[in-house]
Amino acid sequence: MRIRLNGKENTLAPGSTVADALALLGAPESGVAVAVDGDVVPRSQWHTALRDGAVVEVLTAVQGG
Amino acid sequence: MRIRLNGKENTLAPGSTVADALALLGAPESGVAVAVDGDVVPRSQWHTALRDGAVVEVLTAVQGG
Amino acid sequence: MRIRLNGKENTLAPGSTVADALALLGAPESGVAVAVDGDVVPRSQWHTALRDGAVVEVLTAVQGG
Amino acid sequence: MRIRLNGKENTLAPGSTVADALALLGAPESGVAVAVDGDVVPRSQWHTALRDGAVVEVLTAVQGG
Amino acid sequence: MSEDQLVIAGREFGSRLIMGTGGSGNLSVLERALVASGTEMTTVAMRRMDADGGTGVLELLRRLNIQLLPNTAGCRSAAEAVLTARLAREALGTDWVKLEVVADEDTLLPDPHELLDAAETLVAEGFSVLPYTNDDPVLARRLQDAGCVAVMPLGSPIGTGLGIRNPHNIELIVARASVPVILDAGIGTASDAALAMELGCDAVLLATAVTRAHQPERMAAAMRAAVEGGRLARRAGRIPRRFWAHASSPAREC
Amino acid sequence: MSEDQLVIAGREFGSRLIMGTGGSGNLSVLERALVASGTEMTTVAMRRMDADGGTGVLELLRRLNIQLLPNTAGCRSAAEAVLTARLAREALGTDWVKLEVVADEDTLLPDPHELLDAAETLVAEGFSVLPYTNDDPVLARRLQDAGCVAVMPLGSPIGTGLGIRNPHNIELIVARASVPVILDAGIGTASDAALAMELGCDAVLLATAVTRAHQPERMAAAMRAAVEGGRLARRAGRIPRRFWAHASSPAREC
Amino acid sequence: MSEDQLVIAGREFGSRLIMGTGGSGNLSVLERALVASGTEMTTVAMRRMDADGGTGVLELLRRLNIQLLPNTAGCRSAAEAVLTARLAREALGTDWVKLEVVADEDTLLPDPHELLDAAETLVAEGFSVLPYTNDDPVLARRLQDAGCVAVMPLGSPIGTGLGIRNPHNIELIVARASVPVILDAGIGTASDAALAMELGCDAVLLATAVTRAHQPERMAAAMRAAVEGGRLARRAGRIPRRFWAHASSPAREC
Amino acid sequence: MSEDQLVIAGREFGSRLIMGTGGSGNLSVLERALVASGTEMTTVAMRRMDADGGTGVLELLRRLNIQLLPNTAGCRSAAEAVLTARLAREALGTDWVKLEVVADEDTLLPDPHELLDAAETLVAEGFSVLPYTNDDPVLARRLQDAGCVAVMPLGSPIGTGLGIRNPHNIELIVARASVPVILDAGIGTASDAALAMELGCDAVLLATAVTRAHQPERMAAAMRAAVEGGRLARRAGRIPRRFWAHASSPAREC
Repeated sequence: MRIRLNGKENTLAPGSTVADALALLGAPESGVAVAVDGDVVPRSQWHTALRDGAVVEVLTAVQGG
Repeated sequence: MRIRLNGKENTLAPGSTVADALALLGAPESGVAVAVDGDVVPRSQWHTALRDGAVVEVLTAVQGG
Repeated sequence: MRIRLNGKENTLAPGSTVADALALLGAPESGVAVAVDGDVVPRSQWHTALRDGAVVEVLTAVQGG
Repeated sequence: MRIRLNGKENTLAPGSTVADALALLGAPESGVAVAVDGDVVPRSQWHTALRDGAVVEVLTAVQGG
Repeated sequence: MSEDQLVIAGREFGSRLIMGTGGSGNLSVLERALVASGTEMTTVAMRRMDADGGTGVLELLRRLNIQLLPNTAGCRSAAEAVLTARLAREALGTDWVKLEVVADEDTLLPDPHELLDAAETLVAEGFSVLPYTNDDPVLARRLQDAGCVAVMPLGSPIGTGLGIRNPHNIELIVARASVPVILDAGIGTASDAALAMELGCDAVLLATAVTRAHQPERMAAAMRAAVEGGRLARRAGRIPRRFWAHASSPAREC
Repeated sequence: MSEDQLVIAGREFGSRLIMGTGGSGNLSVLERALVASGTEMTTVAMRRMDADGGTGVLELLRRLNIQLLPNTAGCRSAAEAVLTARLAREALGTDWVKLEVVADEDTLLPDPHELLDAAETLVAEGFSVLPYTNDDPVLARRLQDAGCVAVMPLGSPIGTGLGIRNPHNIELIVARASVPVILDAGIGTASDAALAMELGCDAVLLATAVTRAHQPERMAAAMRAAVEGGRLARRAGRIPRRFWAHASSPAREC
Repeated sequence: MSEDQLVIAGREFGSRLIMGTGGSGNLSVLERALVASGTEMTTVAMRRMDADGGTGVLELLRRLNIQLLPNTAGCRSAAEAVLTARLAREALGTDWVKLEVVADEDTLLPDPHELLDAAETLVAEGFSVLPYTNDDPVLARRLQDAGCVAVMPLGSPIGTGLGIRNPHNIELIVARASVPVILDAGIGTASDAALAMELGCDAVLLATAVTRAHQPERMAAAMRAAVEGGRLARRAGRIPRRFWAHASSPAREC
Repeated sequence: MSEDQLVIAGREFGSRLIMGTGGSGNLSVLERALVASGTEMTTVAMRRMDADGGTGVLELLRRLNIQLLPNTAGCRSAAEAVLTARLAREALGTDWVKLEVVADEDTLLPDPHELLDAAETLVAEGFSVLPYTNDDPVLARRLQDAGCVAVMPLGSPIGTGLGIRNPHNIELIVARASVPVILDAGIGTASDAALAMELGCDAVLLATAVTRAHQPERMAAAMRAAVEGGRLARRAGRIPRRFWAHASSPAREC
């Protein structure tokens, strides 16, 4: 299936989860958060499957004023 | 009947109109406007009767910055 | 004889006067003043002869703040 | 003899010295300076006799900006 | 300066000083001050008619042929301000309004939310809205986008006489304005008014700086001259600021 | 305001703006600016006559009937300034002089010692001395005590356009002045000129703020209006400054 | 000054300087600056994780044991800001947020309506909201009333280094504040930071004034000292301003 | 900051804050303030010894090991100041002197002529002269050329607390100084002291801003921190001022 991950198209195996998307980015254990289709997905829900065409944003902290 | 006219209680003959209330204040022909129960009553409607207990505000222009 | 007139060397006939120096510059009748060797020479004295080597400054008014 | 010491008239024995005047004020050994008739008298000259009518100023340091 | 008219909502004004009527204790003093100011438009407030029949300020302004700009002074909510504007239109036959919605009595500063809300409502009802606003360039822009015919940022709070506390904000407002910018409130003296115009404002609105001055008529003349001077200076293009001196007379040879 | 004449050395002036001639590249532009400024007196510098015969500025000023105020611009010592003043008197038939003795070219600031020295000499010779000075209240007082007919403190260094850098000093000078105080140098724009008058100065002297503006004639009109406005404001008595707001409309009852 | 702790939302801070991490091109330079500043809390922004895996700033801040204050920089609407705050809480495990909702890129000034809207939502969700606001005393009060744990008015727009353009507004905000007032944005140099504290602010937040200075570490130390100095001066009670001089040495008798 | 010593007449100072002893009513309060200020040199005045035997200030300063800088406060002529300096040297065994020659009691401003005259005499007699001067860049240069070991321009008149009225003049003095520039007089609060250092002054001298503050010891600490902060900021190199905003966080992608 296809998702949009941080603005880029990606193909994942059917049934892939939020965690799989994070793995694709090599996201660390901590310091990141995920929004799927505009809603925050808490860490406790990262095992949930993504829908085909999901828009996934993975954010972390960077320098900022 | 009784109305509240510019904050003061007044007694008018039953069936009195906006114009009667204005007369009570000795309001001039021009330069004034009337609100009854919070809505503007255009000059063309001054002949309409007031309900008992109506709140009538008659405003005019004064010095102001 | 030689004089220094507004910073330039000039040769005049012996016995030349302040007025002669002014003529050399084509100075107008009015609006000018003369200093010879650092002292003002009033108009009434313009007929006096210059010494050889005299330093003559002829000034006028120009735009200035 | 009489001297004017820091603005006040004082009587001293004839032949009194600057040091005597200082003693009169109970001036300390250090931190003071003396002017007699408007001139500084260095410590080394405090043994010199005062003239009758001398004006003696004894100054010290005080708080100041 | 017929070539330098101020145009608000399609109406031309020869004078860039708008003097309000507030703060004057005496109509004849007010009349002389208004005349001396050269103002072509002035503010009035809407208040309850007294049984004794009002203040006579309307008669005065009609006689002087000065356009009325009713305000909504004292209103604390959009609803109050909208009703007051409607009453003013009914009473005075003008759809121009100086929109004021203040947040509290201590500062008399506008409530940004209520002000914008009222502006949108009144614009939709066909009013020509001139909002009294703070000096926030964002709010000024929102008001402009809402269809206000001018924006009227303060120099400092009403009646403080502190002049223009933040020239940078006024410059930011002017830099992005598509409607006339009228400096309203805070003017204390003539140089404040001149500065407002030099910063690029199109006009100055003031009242108590004149009406509460020791000599109102003279101060009105002062403000008139200062606004003209500031406007001319803005148009004339000032010299640059320099750190070191720069002579105005030619060098001396001797 | 015929009742508000400026009087210097017994001579009356209707205009409190003194515009100098320095900095203008073009006599016809200068003429229009001088006329627009309304000035009744103007400065000129004394320089060597060229063989080609001068600048024509004298003819212009005679035609405009503007009083001459020769300056000693560029002089670096009392001796130079005194000689220049004497030559000016001889050439122009006036014993009025704007006394300038500058210390260096970078700041064109006056040399206090040489300035006071030259002032004393020229006063003794019967000149009416108008010294260009810094904003030191002590030097201003010394010049006044020396018999100068006015004192002319700077707002900021010549040609910088930085306006009045130290209003407190100008107020101190005004507070103790027994002769007219003329703000000279540093004016950049109209509000600077208005402020000078509000601080209590009796007049403003400027040149390049007008002559080097993009539009000299218009800036001259701006300065004229600003000086009038500032003077009127000073006389009218401004409102006090307040920390909290103060309403200009009556309280709202409903 | 253990007796002069800053308390925000019940948390105590020994340092009244909050230094952000923005604008530094180099983590080791940033580290030295943060240490020199003495800050106990710092801002971070939330951005998309790169495949290469982030910036390392989190590791640095954990090592320095500095509390994180995630911001919502770049958000243009309440919705964006609220989502960003939720993601920050999820990612960083803090419910503190520096709330920014800007209206445009030219001024980076807050949008008053969106800002207040977002503040209300986040407070309702249990966030400790520290809003970056303009210097409007009314908006500051609305944010305080909405339950923000501090208000953070600007001195001047972000990154301008113009200091505190309107001290009067800051004083008005302080006079009516029931939560800490943190001067945020516009600080250019040390005296700006000292002035903020003298006006009554409880703390100063800055970033690029340090990170973009020629020597960030030294400027961080400068800001730390200035904030301490300004705070001490506010508490110590300054001498009154006088028009005339007042001697500091006793009168001389001779 | 051992790498940033202040050097006056070959003597090194670790502190750039010079706190005078004037204005304190109480020696123990003065002692705490002097200690808190970190000053390494302080001013004293010379006055007639009372029969009761002096003020004890000398014992205090010896105990604190603070260098004495006797002043000539109250002197109105070069002659008075020179005699006072000689007496101070005799009494205190130092050839350093803070030279003050004031023109009048209302402003306590220096008399330029008498000041320069006294400076020349005392330099010739081997004194290390630190003159209290006005902010005239020309006089500052003359004093420097006369051999003074520092120049000490005022920010505003003694005891006014008006801060630095004319930063432009201080910048001009600094730009041309070959000896240390010490801002003396007028400081009211910490930000004034920080600004002095940012303008390029080498040190700050103050007395009553601390001694007459409500809490002298705390204000002394404030001034110490502010002087350090201002100095560090000057050396660190501030960010430029901008008209438009400049973001401190990276652009937001989503």
